Amino acid sequence: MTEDIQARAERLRQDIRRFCRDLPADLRSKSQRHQVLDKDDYLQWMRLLQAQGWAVGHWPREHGGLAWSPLERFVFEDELARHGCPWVIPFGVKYVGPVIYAFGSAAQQQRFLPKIVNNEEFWAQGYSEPEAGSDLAALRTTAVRDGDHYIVNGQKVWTTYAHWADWLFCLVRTGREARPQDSISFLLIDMKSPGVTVKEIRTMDGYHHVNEVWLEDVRVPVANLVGEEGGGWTYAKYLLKNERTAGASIGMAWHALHRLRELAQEQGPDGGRPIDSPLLSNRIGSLELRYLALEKAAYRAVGAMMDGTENGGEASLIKLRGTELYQDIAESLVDLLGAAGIAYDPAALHSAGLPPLGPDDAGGIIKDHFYNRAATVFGGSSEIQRNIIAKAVLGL
Amino acid sequence: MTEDIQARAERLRQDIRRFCRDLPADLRSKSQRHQVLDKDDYLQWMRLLQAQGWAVGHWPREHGGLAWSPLERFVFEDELARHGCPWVIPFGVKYVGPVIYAFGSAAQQQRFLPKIVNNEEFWAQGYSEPEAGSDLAALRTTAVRDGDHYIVNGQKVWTTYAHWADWLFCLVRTGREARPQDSISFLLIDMKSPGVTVKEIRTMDGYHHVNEVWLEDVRVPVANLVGEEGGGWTYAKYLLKNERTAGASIGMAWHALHRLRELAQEQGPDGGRPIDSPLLSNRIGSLELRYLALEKAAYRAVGAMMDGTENGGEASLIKLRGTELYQDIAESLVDLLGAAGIAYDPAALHSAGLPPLGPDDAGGIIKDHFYNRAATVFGGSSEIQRNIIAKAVLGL
Amino acid sequence: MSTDHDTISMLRDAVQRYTNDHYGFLDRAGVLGRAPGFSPRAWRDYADFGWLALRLPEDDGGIDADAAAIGVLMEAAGRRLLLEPLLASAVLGTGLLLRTGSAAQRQAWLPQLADGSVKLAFAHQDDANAPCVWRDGLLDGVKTGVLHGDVADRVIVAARNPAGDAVLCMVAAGDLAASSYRLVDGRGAANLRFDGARAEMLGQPGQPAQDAIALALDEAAVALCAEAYGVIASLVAISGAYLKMRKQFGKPIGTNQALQHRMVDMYLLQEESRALVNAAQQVLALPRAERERVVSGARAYVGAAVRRVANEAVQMHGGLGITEELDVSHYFRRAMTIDSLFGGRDLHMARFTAHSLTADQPGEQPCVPM
Amino acid sequence: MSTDHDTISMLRDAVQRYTNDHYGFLDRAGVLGRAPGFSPRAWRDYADFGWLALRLPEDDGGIDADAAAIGVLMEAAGRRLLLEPLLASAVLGTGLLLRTGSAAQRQAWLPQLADGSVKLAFAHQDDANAPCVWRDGLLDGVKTGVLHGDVADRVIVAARNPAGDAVLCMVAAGDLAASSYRLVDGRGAANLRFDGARAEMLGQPGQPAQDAIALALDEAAVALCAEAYGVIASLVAISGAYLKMRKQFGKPIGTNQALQHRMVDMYLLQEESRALVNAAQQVLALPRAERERVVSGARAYVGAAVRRVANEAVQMHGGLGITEELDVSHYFRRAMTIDSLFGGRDLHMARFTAHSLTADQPGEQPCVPM
Repeated sequence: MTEDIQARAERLRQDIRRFCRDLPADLRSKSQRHQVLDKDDYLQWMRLLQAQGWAVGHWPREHGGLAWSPLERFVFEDELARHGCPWVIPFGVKYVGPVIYAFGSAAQQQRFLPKIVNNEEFWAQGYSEPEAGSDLAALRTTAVRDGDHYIVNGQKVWTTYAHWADWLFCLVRTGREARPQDSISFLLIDMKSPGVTVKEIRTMDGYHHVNEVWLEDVRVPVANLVGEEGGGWTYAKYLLKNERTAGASIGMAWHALHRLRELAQEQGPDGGRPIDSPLLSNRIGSLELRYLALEKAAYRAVGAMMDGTENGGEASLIKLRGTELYQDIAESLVDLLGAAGIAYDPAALHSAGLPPLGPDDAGGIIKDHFYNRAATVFGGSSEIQRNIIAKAVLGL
Repeated sequence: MTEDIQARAERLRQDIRRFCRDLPADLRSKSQRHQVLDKDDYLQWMRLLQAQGWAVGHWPREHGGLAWSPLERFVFEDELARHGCPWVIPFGVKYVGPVIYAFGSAAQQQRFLPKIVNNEEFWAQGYSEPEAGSDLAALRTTAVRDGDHYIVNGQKVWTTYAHWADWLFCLVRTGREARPQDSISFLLIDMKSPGVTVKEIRTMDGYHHVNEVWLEDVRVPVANLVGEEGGGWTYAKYLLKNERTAGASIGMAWHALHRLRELAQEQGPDGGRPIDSPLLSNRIGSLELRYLALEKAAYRAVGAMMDGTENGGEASLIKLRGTELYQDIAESLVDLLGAAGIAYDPAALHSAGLPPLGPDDAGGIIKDHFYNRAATVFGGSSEIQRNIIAKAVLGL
Repeated sequence: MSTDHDTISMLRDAVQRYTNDHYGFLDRAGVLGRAPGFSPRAWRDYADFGWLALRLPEDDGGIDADAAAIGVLMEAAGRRLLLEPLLASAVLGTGLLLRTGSAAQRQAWLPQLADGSVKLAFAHQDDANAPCVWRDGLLDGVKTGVLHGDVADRVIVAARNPAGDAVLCMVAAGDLAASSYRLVDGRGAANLRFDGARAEMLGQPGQPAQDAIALALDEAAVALCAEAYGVIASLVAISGAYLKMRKQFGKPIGTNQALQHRMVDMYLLQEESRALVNAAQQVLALPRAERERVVSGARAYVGAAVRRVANEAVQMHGGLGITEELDVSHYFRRAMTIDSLFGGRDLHMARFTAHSLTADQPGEQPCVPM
Repeated sequence: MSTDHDTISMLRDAVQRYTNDHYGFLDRAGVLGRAPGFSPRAWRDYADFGWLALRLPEDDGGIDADAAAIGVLMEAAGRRLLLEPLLASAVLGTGLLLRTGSAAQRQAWLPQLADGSVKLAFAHQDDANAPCVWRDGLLDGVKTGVLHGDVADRVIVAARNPAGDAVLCMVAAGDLAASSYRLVDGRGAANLRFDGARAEMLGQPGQPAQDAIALALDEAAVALCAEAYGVIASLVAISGAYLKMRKQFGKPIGTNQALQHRMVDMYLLQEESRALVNAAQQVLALPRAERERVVSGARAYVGAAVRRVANEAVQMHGGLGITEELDVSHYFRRAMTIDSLFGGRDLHMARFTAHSLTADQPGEQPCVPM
């Protein structure tokens, strides 16, 4: 890794810090308290990033990006998350955009990329199905050719923010090849098409993040097929590779650890501070040490990606350690809240009201604790990540 | 469980306590310091137990036992181990004896049982082979009929105290049935037979506990076949069932925990006591809590055995938790010894000399830490125990 | 006095039958989150079956139930995630009234507790800025996090008199200001404010009240252990069934050895928890030091176990595990409240650690601990 | 000044080639447990290759090696379980002499350190009953657990002068009484008694000596981390190969998913350890507080990791794992000494915990930490 690349990444980090200091007050307050953000909040947020050019900073310049190195991309995600910023919704800028500029037709690139760059269209991801979670190759949604259209039938599940989406990128089965992977294709589906139904799945934090998407005789123009019929598996793998750096999980862990220590240092009504308990102090220290190990390993992994010395396990390592650490920090935060850690008012999180007990962000902390149990499942479960390392790296 | 049985078990425990107070000084001192015992020490120990009738207390009265309930048997093993007593060598009294009185011929019972009861013959167990560890059914040692004899060829491994043994009970293959289990037979082999070679395996504590036993054209009288040809698998399973209660692992854990707390309460040269460190205190407390959970669960398991409400997982539960807890206590003890926990003099353990650093039992503590790493392997590894519960209890 | 085996067995059958038939996950979903946050019909049924009177002496229509009998009810509360104020009213409130109430107070309230027409709650957690002080029959101060304080008809409050002695007193719901909310598991709770509220004293101030409070909190801990065991047993059963049913890569996910071994670890925690629950139930009548060691040990171990089992169960169910629609997420949330209510796990671990199990010589240890 | 990449790369190749060819497990077995407890031939070879002079300035025939270069040697010590006094003499002793010795002392000893004719040890652990006191060139007291104190030609001793200031001094082996023994990993150690032993002072008493000692102990911690990483990397490789080779129930045991996932956890620890070793090597020149946080963090994490990996490796090898004949048990014992020498894990964990990682606002954190 050259010093030049490092210097650029450092400059980016400084820029992000300034940017975070200057966030609009309402967005800042909501995200600091882990309130629930609605679609307008997210659109505002994505437009702020876009104004800096950052939302697609990792894209090539010819498509409007800044041609970031993996290191800059990592720093970008890490630093935003450290400040407790909202999620950088990835479906357009991180997932489907790169697939379109890498494999889409010129017409598709012209039609879709500018609206992703400018946040004019909201995307969702149609991958998982009820019977095809970790084994995507088992997916059953079919797309049958009928003249200039495909007729799509099937059901997707865990579709984040499908209820806000204008478009769905979707893996479908277009044939019956011997290897199930070989008959998967990558389709772009207009969510306003007749036959598309979005059904809410409420999660245990009491909110509506994810959905079922039912596709019943949905007519999709053949022009919305990305690349070749049967090429979907290749594009999906490209997408996953592109998803890799996952700096956000590290930044999120830092943010939560910071809050944990802050809360532990607050004086209680009896004058004592929780941190003065050697056991709690050791618990926090142990989490901080896991953080340190993760951070150092993650930068090594990014370095390997840039040097081309990857062994294929880097992304899994970061995801495993990052998500498991974050969950443990979240559990510690809830425990530290004591009675306030089991008092929950979802409505207050929507209306920016106060939680029934504890500090202003108590409700947000509990919400994150709930929803982030999914972090070790979504995007390839911890079990799958371990299988990947066992096979790809250890040859077992 | 009736109150009568409980009362008998309580009386037995009191008797054992008196017995332990009155142990001969040399044996007491050696075992308190976890010195290495040689064959004469063990013979002396087994004879002391025999004088009480306890070594075969679990045998039926007609063969010289006391017809103990599972509870008494458990209490016997637990209480001896609590006092740090030597190992009750199980190969004769616990393993082969019951097989002989349950399945052996009258002649075999007359020939072998009295010498087991009176500790006149030392037994070893020929089960494991280099290619048949946890999967005994894969064993390769063959016994081919030749007139009134079997000709035995093969190799056994991990044979504890084979170098002291007069007799070996041995699983051998006597045919080629479709199910490999169906051609296994149970043979009694005189260790003085030509063709029997014992080869030492030194373990990482620096001692000689276990051996390889090579069997080359060993002639074994057919009269030494226990039960039927091909019945060995049944007898082996009976033996394992008979081996079940495993109270010793719980008593050993108690003994080590007691020593751990004692050491932690000793004043150091700077006047401080290790136990005053909240982290160490919590570490010990956590081990004590695991002990409490194990003890309560073990008594429930013994109760289930006596009520006939076993689910088949009880023995595995006790072995898993007991051995893993003991290993963690042993590691804590070594850690607590600090610099003395890595200073090791195996010769001193033989000669009853002092360890190079630390308290008198420092060397013994380190030795036990080493050798007890085998506790989660020998007698069915922890992995096998978890497989058993997964299958027998959880139906997975 | 211990409840006999047959009584417990019959109670267990009855509780299981009723909750299986009338407290399925969908029945419960219909109750959850709507006022009053529990099922008044189930509450009446519990009263009709005599479950709210379990602790009462036989003369008052009860069976003088011991902790094991109460545990049957609490285990069912964990297995089926019952929302009714069993712990707050039938266990804690009733127990405090029985142990500290005057004859007149017992006569006044026991029948109404037995028939379910009065529900109690126990307020023990002071707001540090407004500790509760009882003076001449009037109570001032604030209590936080009162389980079922939102629906209790009367609240038993741990307070101090002007001399600083501990007192127990009882306040009618109409005489206090309640700020109600839901716990993460959907049950109701409230912060309570007393502004010169009429409060009748229960029992004697000073050490007697302190002892009664300590015992009540230990009873709560033991009851929570039984409830936790119910949650664990349900999650082990549900997860085991899911591993057999759910297929991935062409075979049930339960054929994956890594998941099998983790299921085994959950099962081991279940078995240990059950044994510890039984042990803790048997020490409630012992002197405080002996009682606390086993109760706090059980509470610390079982509290950690139920959290761990809940984490694993959610993980094994994949995306489904975090949905509101599936029971697993509700058990997860119940595990959080169990591990936190009436004094969290750290407190009990510290109390257990302070009592050494192994300080004595072997010869001084109790004999067969069954 | 940091050693350049090519130099480190060449050193790594040379060390790997030599230890592969001349320090196999059987070669080592021939040395182990016999006097002098290490291989004098290997020691001469190290000297010939210049490895004992790595830390020396270029003018003295060295390469002024930084911690990363030293780490190459220490990692090999872990990978091949080298028995020679590399850490005691070539790293610690040489470092202390370089940093605190007078020109005359350096001139006297550096050539003999470089050619291997003098081996040093560092005695820092007082016997509390007989602390070491230096007075007018003579030393009294006892030091315990001195790594390679059995074979050192000279021992550098941390002592106090009569004013109570820290001092560093050097004693010849002939002027002290050594009681030698083996550590669990087979390396030699000794308790040392000084009875008015002639002892020449190194450097300045007081804060300078204290700083030199603290830095030396941090250097030892970092060197041990590199050694631990070598042990971990070897055990991961050995265990992975065994899982592929060993068959049970008709298939390699490495096809069992539970073992696969445990191997993955070992691998994760390996990767994190490597990253922490690198990080710790880069902070040795920083001010003490910053240095200690990362060094102690790395030492605590890697110490726990090497113990855990060793436990798992032994378990995965079944009965073989605890035999003297198999290398795995030797790695297990080395893991114990690594985790204990020069201040155990608890000490470092406490030191790390005392330095918060997250107390600052994000904007005050260092930037890209590479």
